[in-house]
Amino acid sequence: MEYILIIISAILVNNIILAQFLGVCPFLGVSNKVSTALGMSGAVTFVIVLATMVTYLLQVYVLKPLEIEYLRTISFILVIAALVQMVEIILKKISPSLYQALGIFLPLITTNCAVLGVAILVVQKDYNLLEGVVFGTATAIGFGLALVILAGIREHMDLVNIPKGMKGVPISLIVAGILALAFMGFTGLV
Amino acid sequence: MNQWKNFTKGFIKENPILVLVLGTCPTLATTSSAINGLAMGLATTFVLVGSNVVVSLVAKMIPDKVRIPSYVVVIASFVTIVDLSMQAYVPAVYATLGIFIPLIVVNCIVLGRAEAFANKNTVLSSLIDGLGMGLGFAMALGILGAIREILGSGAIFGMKVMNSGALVFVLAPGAFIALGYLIALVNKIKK
Amino acid sequence: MLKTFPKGGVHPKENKFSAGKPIEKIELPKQVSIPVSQHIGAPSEPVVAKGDTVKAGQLIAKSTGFVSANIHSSVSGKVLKIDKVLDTSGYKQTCIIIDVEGDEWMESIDRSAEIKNNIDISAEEIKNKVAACGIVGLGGATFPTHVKMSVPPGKTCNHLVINAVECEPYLTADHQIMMERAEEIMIGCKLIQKAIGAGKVLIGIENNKPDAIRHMSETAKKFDNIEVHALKVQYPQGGEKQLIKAVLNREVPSGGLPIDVGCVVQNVGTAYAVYEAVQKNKPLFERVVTVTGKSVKKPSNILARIGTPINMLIEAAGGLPEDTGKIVNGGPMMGKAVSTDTVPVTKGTSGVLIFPQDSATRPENFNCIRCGRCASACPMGLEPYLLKNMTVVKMYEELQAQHALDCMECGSCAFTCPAGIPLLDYIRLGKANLNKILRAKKS
Amino acid sequence: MAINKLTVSMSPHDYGKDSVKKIMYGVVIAMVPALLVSIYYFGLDAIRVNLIAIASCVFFEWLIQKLFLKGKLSVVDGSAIVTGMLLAFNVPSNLPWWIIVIGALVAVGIGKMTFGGLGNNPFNPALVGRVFLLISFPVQMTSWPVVKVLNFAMTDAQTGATPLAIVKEGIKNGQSFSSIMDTMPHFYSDAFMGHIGGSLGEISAIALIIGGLYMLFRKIITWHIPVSILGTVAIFAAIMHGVNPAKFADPAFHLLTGGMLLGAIFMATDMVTSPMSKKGMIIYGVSIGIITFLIRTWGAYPEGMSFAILIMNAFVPLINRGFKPGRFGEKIKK
Amino acid sequence: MAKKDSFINMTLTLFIITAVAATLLGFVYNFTKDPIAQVKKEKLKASINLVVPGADKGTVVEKSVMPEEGKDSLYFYEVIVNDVKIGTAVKTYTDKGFAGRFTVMVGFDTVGNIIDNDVLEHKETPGLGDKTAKSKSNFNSQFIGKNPGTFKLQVKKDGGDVDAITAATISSRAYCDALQRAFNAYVKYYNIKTEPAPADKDKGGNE
Amino acid sequence: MGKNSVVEHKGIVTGISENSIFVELTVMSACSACHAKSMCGIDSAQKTIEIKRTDTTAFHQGEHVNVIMRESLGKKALFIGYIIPFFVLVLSVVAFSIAGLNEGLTGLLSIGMLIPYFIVLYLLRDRLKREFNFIIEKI
Amino acid sequence: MEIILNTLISLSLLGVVLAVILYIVAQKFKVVEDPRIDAAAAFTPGANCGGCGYPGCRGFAEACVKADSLDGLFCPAGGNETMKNIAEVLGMVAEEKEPQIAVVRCNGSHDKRRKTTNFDGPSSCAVSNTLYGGDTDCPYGCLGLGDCVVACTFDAIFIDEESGLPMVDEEKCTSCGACVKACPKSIIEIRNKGKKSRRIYVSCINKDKGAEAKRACNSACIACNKCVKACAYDAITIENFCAYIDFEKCKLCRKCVSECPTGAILELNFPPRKESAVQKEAKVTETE
Ligand SMILES: Cc1cc2nc3c(=O)[nH]c(=O)nc-3n(C[C@H](O)[C@H](O)[C@H](O)COP(=O)(O)O)c2cc1C
Ligand SMILES: Cc1cc2nc3c(=O)[nH]c(=O)nc-3n(C[C@H](O)[C@H](O)[C@H](O)COP(=O)(O)O)c2cc1C
Ligand SMILES: Cc1cc2nc3c(=O)[nH]c(=O)nc-3n(C[C@H](O)[C@H](O)[C@H](O)COP(=O)(O)O)c2cc1C
Ligand SMILES: Cc1cc2nc3c(=O)[nH]c(=O)nc-3n(C[C@H](O)[C@H](O)[C@H](O)CO)c2cc1C
Ligand code: SF4
Ligand code: SF4
Ligand code: SF4
Ligand code: SF4
Ligand code: FES
Repeated sequence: MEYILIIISAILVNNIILAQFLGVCPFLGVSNKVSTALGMSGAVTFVIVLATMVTYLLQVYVLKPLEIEYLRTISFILVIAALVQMVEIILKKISPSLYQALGIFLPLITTNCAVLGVAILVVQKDYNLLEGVVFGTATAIGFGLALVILAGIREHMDLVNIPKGMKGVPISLIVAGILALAFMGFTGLV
Repeated sequence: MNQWKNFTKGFIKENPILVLVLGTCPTLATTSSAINGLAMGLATTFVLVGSNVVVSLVAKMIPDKVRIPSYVVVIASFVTIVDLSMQAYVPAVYATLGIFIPLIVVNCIVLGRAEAFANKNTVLSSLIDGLGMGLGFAMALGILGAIREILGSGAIFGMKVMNSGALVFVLAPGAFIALGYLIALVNKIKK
Repeated sequence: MLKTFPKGGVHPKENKFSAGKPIEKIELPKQVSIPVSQHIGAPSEPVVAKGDTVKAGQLIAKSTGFVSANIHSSVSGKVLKIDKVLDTSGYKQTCIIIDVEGDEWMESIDRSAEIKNNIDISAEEIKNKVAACGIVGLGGATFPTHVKMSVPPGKTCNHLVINAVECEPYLTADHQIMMERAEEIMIGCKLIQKAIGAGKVLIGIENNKPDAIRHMSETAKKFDNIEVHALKVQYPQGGEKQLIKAVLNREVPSGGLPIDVGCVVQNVGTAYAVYEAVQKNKPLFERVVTVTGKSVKKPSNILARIGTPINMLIEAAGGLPEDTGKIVNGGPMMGKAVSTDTVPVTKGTSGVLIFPQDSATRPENFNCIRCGRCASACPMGLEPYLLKNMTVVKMYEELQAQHALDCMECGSCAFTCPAGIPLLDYIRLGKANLNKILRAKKS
Repeated sequence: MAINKLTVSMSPHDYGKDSVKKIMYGVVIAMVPALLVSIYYFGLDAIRVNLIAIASCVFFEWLIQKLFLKGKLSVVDGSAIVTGMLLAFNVPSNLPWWIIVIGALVAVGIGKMTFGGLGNNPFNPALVGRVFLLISFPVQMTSWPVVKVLNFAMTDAQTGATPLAIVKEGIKNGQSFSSIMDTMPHFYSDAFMGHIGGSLGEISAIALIIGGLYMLFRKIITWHIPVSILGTVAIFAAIMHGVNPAKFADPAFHLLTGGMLLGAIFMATDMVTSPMSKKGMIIYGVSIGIITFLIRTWGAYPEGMSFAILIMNAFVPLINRGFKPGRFGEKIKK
Repeated sequence: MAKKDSFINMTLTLFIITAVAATLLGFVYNFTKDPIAQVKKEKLKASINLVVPGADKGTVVEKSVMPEEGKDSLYFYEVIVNDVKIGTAVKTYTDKGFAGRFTVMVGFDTVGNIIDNDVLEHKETPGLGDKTAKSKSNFNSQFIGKNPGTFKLQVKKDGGDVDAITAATISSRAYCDALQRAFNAYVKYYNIKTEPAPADKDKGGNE
Repeated sequence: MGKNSVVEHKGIVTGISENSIFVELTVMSACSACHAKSMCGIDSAQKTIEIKRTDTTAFHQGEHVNVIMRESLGKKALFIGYIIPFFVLVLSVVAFSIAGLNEGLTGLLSIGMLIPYFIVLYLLRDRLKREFNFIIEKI
Repeated sequence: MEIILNTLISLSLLGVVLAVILYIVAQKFKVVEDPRIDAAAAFTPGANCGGCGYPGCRGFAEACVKADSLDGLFCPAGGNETMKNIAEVLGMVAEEKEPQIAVVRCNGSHDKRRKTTNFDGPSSCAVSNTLYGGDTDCPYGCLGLGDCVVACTFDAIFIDEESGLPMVDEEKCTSCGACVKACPKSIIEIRNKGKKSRRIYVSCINKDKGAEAKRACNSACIACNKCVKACAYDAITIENFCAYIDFEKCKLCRKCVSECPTGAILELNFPPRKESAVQKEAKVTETE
């Protein structure tokens, strides 16, 4: 039950983008096409979960025992940056063609605040490892959900004549706003 | 030289938020009031100035391939300093900015300025650049915060000017909507 | 329940004013302009020169490729010149202009009224005759009939479907031919059937022509393997894919041809033309044209020589009404508006439709309200609103992915759109540009 | 010979009779029964709210078009009237005028014109306005005047809760559904006629159903969306009520209360913001039903219809993308 | 301009940078450690002092107590001035708020009367639910001096004695719930006898 | 949208070997047009790709070409590269947790579980290579 | 102190580990974005008009950086200025290009070209063009529905109310060529702007014989050959019954202009000469 609450909370009630404001840049930037949005969310899911696990271990087995929790920010960001690059390098080493296909398909996945944000939130919320992983997964799904919805709407808007001044970022933000308005309906579910 | 230009570009021409649309997360999250927005902006400015200066100092000594991690370390150190100092000396502000202070580290402008500017410019220019960019960022945050505060709670910097406001503006949806129209407006003005 | 096609379709007001009007001949024009391109495929090449005298039925332009058709003079007289004339395409096209002198026909043409039923000739011979006589589909697409008759190797054709649907509002030419020439049509059907080796002939007629259904069924009894199917009235049942679906419940694959499901579709008029060509040696140089319209005094079905300017037909139908706003060559759903009333009748002219001023212009248009009616009206299961938008923003690959090329330009979408959006105008443009790109890619 | 200048256009040359205007005014007509009922129960206030809402929607649409958008004026198409009326239908009858005006500005300005006007908006404008108000001015938006038959006094301070809120609070406090219902005798017949608390236009089931049937008859809407929404809610309510009748309201209660019918018949069916294909419509309807039920039973808000419709509006492009009409001749290809 | 990318060079650079950063941070940390702890302590102290005035002059004993309902423990801060217990601040919570958890500090005197109370943390809506905080309205002053044994901690709508905040019944109710939880635990922990609240349902007094 | 959607990128031929063509992509992604790209940090996507092709002579160095990939191929790559490893991670965390291992071990083992997965991928690299090929087209 | 030690050890350790990882990464990822791309991109106008043939301004900047020389690379929107700046950054030379501008080669304004039909359809030249030759008798002439206007990202072209023809705004036009691509009738041409913006061109592309062309439009080129004879520099040729002035050869002597019996030749931005009807007309039809 607890896990279900974590999941509902992370996806619907406290959606990472619409309620927590994390990962807004990729939300605005990589939402032109539904297919890339889907791809992006898939990749982000893996990265977030992996990062969550590693930073969790770092927190529990290094920072805490050594009483240097104040180094959280600096150590997490370093670890995450390295991790992301490592994943890429491993993929490339294993199969250059696979890696190329990904490279063509996906825009660059750089670390963004969603990854670091989730890592920090997991620590702040005192989750255990499993909860952290569930939370990370659900958060990423929430991220993907918002991303894909926006991409769908933007694909539609590409085809119709929206006012010139609103095109691009402004209209995406307005859509996000209305979406956040709608998602407020889930308040109280957890 | 045109240090003045260097300083002012962050305000309108290359405003990190309103024009480049970077660092949206803290922008949206911390602007429920003007004062919060400004506080976040100033915290970021501090980091920006600090990292710009240090990066411009050490840029020559760093091999290319560890450039980014080195910068990250520098930036993260400044962020940690801000984090700790705020906790210690302005706990009330810290409480409202919460998780977004550590996240300054991933704010693209900070690393971006280090990468695009500080590592090839003098200490002074970098300082001015960081200050300008940071203040531009803070200004945008302040404006957005003020707009949301007025519309949302009928107050500005905590002073009541209207009886009440439309609550949404202090909540998440209002953040998106207000920023959306603000950017549209800036686009229009710039043209 | 009457048979029909299941997907999409609309039902415009029928307005068949000229129904039951006997086919009439009109006086010969003083001059005819015969375009050298009256069919799908390569234009023909003139074989006469300025000053030559020609007889009706004489070959004046020769087919220039596999998909192309011969063109014959429709009158006797002297070739005035070969020049560019504005025709029904909206552009100037090469035409052979002949000054009419008398009405002398080629001797080989059998002008007697007697019905000949000699089908003991070989398939090859039928095809040759049809080709020689320049028969093209009279259902609107003007596809050279001999080409259609040549079933490609590896395919078999077991059904000949005769398109007697005449689903276009206003038009009655096919209806009237069926009433007056049923027997000849049947013979024509047998000839085509033989040429393509089909087992059965199926004639589809919409239920708004009960007399024709009765008469054709009666006549068909004299022949074996010809069936008449009554169909529910619904536009565009005359589209060949829809017709096949309606009578045979077979679905021609996307991008495919009727032959892929063992069918060939021919119009009734074409069947009659084949009869005349094979049995009477008469090339295709005249055809039945419905001249009609709300304010036309005397809506008629006229047998007109190819090349006759349409204002002569209009004169014969009581003259151009005062309030004329638009003249359409063909039916209201698929026909093409012409820019002057002097364009010549061609093999593809099934009707001349005159709209009064008040219904000549399109309804007021609004933004698309995404009601989806265009999509439910599209018999091909396409999404016209999407195709239109993609054309506007030039997303051609997407257009292809969305099956834009399946659109048969029936106009059901634009007909039904409450926002009055000229969907088909854009889809046509999109298709044209997409085809251009595809062709460029191929080469 | 002289003929008039001919008009040249592409086929088709014949057009169907329906137009956007006719459709929009048809919706207005369909809303008249509900409007009459609201006047009957809420008095002049009902007229006041409607007039303000419609006038400001039309005005803002005109203004924004004039100031910011090029192109011909589109206010004549009647959609602003529909938006205004539906916005009015979705608020309490005692709402101060300035809140209504703000609602109209948000509905038309943010919800519709920002996207370029009629047909381009991904979200239902009236609902954007309504939810915006609900969240911005929760006090005013949730103080419902008590219904009084033919009461023409404009100032009526007495407010009460909607049945949905009463039941929700009651159940949260541990009362059983049936004991709560005992406090409201004749509830079902009252709700059917409209003698219950609530927003202007949502109270009378019968009037809304009449309007819905009229629109069905005029072919303005199809049955798919309303039926799938109502069906889904009914089924879920029946299951939960069956499992625990004390804690969950019965299906009839769900269908008759709150914006259920208004939403299902008039708002979810807005063609601009709903899927195109029949299959898509059913998915959309079922999802709205589920989300509504979810919010009503477990969420913080007593009413979930508006949120559910807005949320599903967001999915419409994805639904349209996923559920294409069956292409002619496609099955055979592979 | 930059140095060459040799392995040693890179490792060394990063090592130096991190080392310098680490040292610096270490010092900053050391420097701010005490103020931070101080701030935290003061904050707690301030809130305790608010609900049990005089706490700043005495000593505070912290205890954690598991309530009967609810999954997390409450914190009791016994305030002892001059070896006399003058009251106990209870950090309590509720999950019935409009949005998420609601943390409340309430002070009881030795017989269970509420000395004072305030919200510590909440996620309620600004302008509505946040009126439960002292700084935003005087909602919570109605509890001062009341004994939940006799003062029915329910909003009037539900038949209790509490005036709810307009349009924030849920928050008001949640606040009562938090107080009730604190009171129940308090009474049980110290085994205080109180009058049963009139017409209380099941839990009743223990006479 | 449609099932035969493709991803297209423009590029320049930078090298030609016996049976491959190397193309450097000029436009990579959404980011490439973004003026803030350089500010956005770690730009590590590789830009030169190898295209297997038999008739390498049809192209010459410096030529502008289109590199085309079926979108479904991209999705497949995504699955292999990110989605499956994600499931490996999550499932092993769940499994080890249920098995009652302590957290540190669970975490390390789960991350460790990626190693065999990647080894399997490595073993299949030839198949992958055949599968992920692109089409190159002259502009 | 212990904390500082812990900090020192752990963070430095992290730093070293990272250095190793990144070293390996660096080995594999050789490509690092050339910083000059940014510098070059900064000089582009940022209009992403596509006039250079590359996808967007940044694409063009990349192409410039990668190219060995700037030959064949030109940003029409930014013109010589931009190219000079880019060349400076890259240490190359950019060849100067004559400034160019779009000209509309149709002079068939409403008063010169009778409308014969009403086009009833979307306001799009491309659509109209799929239907028929146009609402006048000239099948070559401008349809006036403004596809070129829509295509121009610089608002440099607009339809003149009075004549119904597109007008090019000399100040704004960047000669990017977007309008040329958009026009289904191929009416627009990019020509040298000429000294002091002075240029002379035949504003007609009607390929019909003289009589027919004249019937369709009063100011059509009727291929009378007079201009060819008048031109001392062999700049004018006639092909398909239509004259064309080669702007490379034209010396702006203005002789042909007064020769043309239909006024099909336009001269722009010349000082007024003695009252000549032809020139007056030209002024009316093409100035901003
Ligand atoms: C929308 C549409 C409607 C058509 N309606 C008819 C019709 O009513 N009668 C007809 O004979 N052909 C009609 N056709 C043409 C047929 O599809 C087909 O080309 C014709 O029957 C083939 O016979 P033909 O080659 O003898 O003309 C229609 C085509 C389309 C695309
Ligand atoms: C390129 C091309 C090839 C065709 N080949 C054949 C064919 O081999 N057999 C056949 O029966 N019809 C063939 N057709 C004719 C079509 O099936 C169809 O009858 C014709 O396009 C007119 O159809 P419509 O009037 O419905 O538009 C061909 C058409 C085209 C355009
Ligand atoms: C945006 C929004 C925020 C709300 N926030 C709160 C809140 O913080 N606390 C609360 O008790 N109710 C909140 N509500 C709930 C409503 O005001 C609800 O109607 C109320 O709790 C019950 O009404 P009553 O207090 O008049 O009985 C909120 C409603 C909305 C729309
Ligand atoms: C059946 C139907 C339902 C409609 N429902 C709404 C509605 O709920 N809200 C609204 O603002 N407009 C509604 N409209 C009007 C119009 O479609 C709407 O304003 C558009 O979304 C504006 O682009 C409706 C129109 C129709 C035909
Ligand atoms: S899209 Fe084509 S086939 Fe479909 S209805 Fe429109 S015109 Fe007919
Ligand atoms: S019928 Fe017209 S209004 Fe309806 S979806 Fe199609 S194009 Fe849009
Ligand atoms: S007028 Fe033509 S060439 Fe000139 S800027 Fe506009 S589109 Fe480019
Ligand atoms: S110049 Fe070409 S594109 Fe422009 S209006 Fe004329 S026909 Fe249309
Ligand atoms: S600030 Fe860019 S993703 Fe959060």
